[in-house]
Amino acid sequence: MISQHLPALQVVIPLLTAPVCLLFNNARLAWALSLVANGAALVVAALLLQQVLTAGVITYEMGGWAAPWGIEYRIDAVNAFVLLIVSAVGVVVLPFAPRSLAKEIPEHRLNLFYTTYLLCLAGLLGIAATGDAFNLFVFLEISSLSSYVLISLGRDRRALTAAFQYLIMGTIGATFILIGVGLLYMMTGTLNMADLAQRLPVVAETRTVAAALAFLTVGISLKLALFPLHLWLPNAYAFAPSVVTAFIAATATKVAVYMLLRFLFTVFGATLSFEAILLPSILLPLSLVAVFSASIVAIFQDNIKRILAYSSVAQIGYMILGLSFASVTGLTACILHLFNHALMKGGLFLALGCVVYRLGSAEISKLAGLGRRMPWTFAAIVVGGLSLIGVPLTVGFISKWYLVLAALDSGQWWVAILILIGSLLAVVYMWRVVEVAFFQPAPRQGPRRQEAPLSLLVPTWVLIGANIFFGINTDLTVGFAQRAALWLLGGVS
Amino acid sequence: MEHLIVIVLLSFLAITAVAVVMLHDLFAVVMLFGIYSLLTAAIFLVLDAVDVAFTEAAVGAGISTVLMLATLALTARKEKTSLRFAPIPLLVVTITGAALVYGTLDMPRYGDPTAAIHQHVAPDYLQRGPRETGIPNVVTSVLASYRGYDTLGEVTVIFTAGVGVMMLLGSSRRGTKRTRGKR
Amino acid sequence: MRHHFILRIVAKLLIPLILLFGLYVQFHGDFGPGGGFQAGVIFGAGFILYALVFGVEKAGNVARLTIVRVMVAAGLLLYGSVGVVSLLLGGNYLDYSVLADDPVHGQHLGIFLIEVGVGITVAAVMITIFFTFASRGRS
Amino acid sequence: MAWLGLYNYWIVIFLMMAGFYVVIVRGNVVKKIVGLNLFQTAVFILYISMSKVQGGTAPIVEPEFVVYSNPLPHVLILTAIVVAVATTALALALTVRIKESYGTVEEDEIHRLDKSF
Repeated sequence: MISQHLPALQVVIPLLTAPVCLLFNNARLAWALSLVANGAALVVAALLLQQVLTAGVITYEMGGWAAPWGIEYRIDAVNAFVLLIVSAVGVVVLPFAPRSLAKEIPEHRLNLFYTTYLLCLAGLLGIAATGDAFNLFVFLEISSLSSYVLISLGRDRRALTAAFQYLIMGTIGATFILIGVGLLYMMTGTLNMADLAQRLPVVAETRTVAAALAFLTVGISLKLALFPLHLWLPNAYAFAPSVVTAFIAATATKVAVYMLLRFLFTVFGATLSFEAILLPSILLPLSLVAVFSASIVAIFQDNIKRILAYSSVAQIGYMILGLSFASVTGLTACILHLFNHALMKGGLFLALGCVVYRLGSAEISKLAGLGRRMPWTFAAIVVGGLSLIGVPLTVGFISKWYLVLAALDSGQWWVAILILIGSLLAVVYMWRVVEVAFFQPAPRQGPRRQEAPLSLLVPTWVLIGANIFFGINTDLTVGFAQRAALWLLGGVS
Repeated sequence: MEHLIVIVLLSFLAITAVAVVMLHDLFAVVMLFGIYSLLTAAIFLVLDAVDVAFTEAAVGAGISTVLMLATLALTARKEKTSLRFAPIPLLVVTITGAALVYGTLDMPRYGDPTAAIHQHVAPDYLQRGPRETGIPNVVTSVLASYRGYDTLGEVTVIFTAGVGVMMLLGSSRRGTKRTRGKR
Repeated sequence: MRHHFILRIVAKLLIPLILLFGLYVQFHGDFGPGGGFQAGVIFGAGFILYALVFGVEKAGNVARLTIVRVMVAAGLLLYGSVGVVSLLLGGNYLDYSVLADDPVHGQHLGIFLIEVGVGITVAAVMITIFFTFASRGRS
Repeated sequence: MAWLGLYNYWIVIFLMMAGFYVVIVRGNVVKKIVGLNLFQTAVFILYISMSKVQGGTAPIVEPEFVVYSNPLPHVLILTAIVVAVATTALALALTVRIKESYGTVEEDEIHRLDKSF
């Protein structure tokens, strides 16, 4: 009986645990409840993925109303994978939270923090699971509002302005998505994505549908921080509490990439004529500019959190690059990088959380000589950095490999060369961190720094270890990504 | 006739919007926003959206305006920056607006009963709604039952806002509130 | 505010009417415009008016913040648990038809319950937000 | 006559863009929030405009009426209004906090304070 209700449980469990957390005015209890709910979501996601792989698409009618009238959850190879990524990152990051938050948030607000965290998780899962365009907007707003709050909790007052800026940009993005959905509804009379995909070809040539595509793409690009709409991201990542940065960096932009994939390929279908213009002549150049400009800006930052934030903008560029090829290899690269980048940035931001826990800041100048004092933390940063660069035996290499293959497949060898040059830029900005930490002497005076506590190191190394594990055992992830890519290109259209 | 009323109301809205852009007295801006919401509610009423009109009047002209006034009391009443020519935002706005106008060209005309949205899904709500839920107000039956899951999301959004405001502005020393007397 | 006699008397007369109207809107949504959300806002507005006329401090005694906080969670939980109950009774999530023997009755019951949930959370959140803003300036 | 059927939409687009302009031009934080509301409210009018059917009435089914306006956009906009007020409340709460820690709500001044930090 339970197995048939898994799609609903996936979202409802964290969503309803949130108010329960609010009721109990106890931080430890709220934390334990969140961990249980998040763990349950992970189990559900794993079961769903297994069901999808054996039985194909799962649909679930909310309220028992059939699809175009009611809201439908539709789980296929693509979003089953995304659901798994989001809930798995949550489960790893949560054990990191109590120790790290103790220094960042006053004790009596902690249960509110976990409430908000669960809402954010439920929102992200809801975006990924839903098959209804308007329901997507609602859950997008749940996840966005809660992440504005989470970001504003950073200790620096700039966290407030960062959150405000994100709120403005995010709401503009959501409103653009609302306009796009409205225009689509106007032309077809339906909000269900599968139904839209069937009805759109009839009106595909109208200017209204073209405008809808434009507004949806711009709105989602704001959410996923695609260059030049990325301005909210660096400050938001830099000033949020460590756990929040790790969680949001590893999940929120990934879910936004998923939204773009869903709208472009499932709803509009890769065959529509105007996409032929949008993908290669707008998204491809933008993604390359994102890779280069963000990587170069990253080199000149003085705060490692900001370095990694700009690096995220660059990595999002790689994902969109894979997407813009609209080929099986390209989409495989995009989806693989979605997963791999969640591992890299999740791990790296947690490692930075360890640094901030001991130092109170992430200024690069304060790291001198710390490599010896905090060997495990900095080993994690080195491994994560290697993965970010794309060195063999790490996950970063796998996604770059497929990306280069996709570029060569499409006959654009110059793009392949640019990808390799982009990786060299990553070497430069990661080297700055390593150089200061390992090759500069520690300051004579000042307190002697210790290694971070085990409760912070273990979650960090789980994610960093996954970088190596999935870098060597590639069959599993590449298999999923390929299936998802095939599904997106041929499943519905 | 209806159409004429809508056009007149929309023109009032446009004037209000321009005034909001130009004015620097934030108190006046917030008050104009309240008027803007009321006018919008009137338009919704003429366009047969009674539930939406009700909500817009209560929320836009009511809650939002009160909250904005409360914020003004805690911050500042005047905008300091002088109005200046900002080319890039103007360009962005012009392009966005042009894209939307371009999009309108193939839209079904206003009030056209043969438009796609009046043919698919919605007529079934009107037909089945009262029969299947026993509720004559179709907006209520769609909101609470057919798309009840959206409404769960909506309540969650409000809940999130409540928790967020508690988190941002809640008193930092809990429990001391009650004992502290009036200043 | 202490000397605004007329204001206070008018408010005293008005507030019960506002709350009554809120209840009417809450339960009349089936037939006319209205429903949980609008009712919640009106109900919240009643308390806000009380706070404006009689002072936030005094209003705090009427609507204790801890209770309001419980209400914030309770409304959402009520809504969510209607769905859970329909799961347990063998329907899909939020399928009200299984709540009673007759599907139409079930729908009626389900819609009634979730509208109450919406009303509780919305009213409680409105009160919370207003009170947090209002007490901010004085602390 | 064909263009008259689009005239509504064009005014609505003008309203949207007026709000959008206030949001993206650098200035006072509270005014930006008002702009955001103008923008969103205009989008609501877009939705409700498309739901109107000539000669229709409010979608409350009664025996004496035959033609009703489309209820679905109404439902969507009810949800969207709630989302908008939730966003506004959060934005205003952030504004109060910004005022408390920066002493100003003008973006220019906040920017200057952050630079000198």
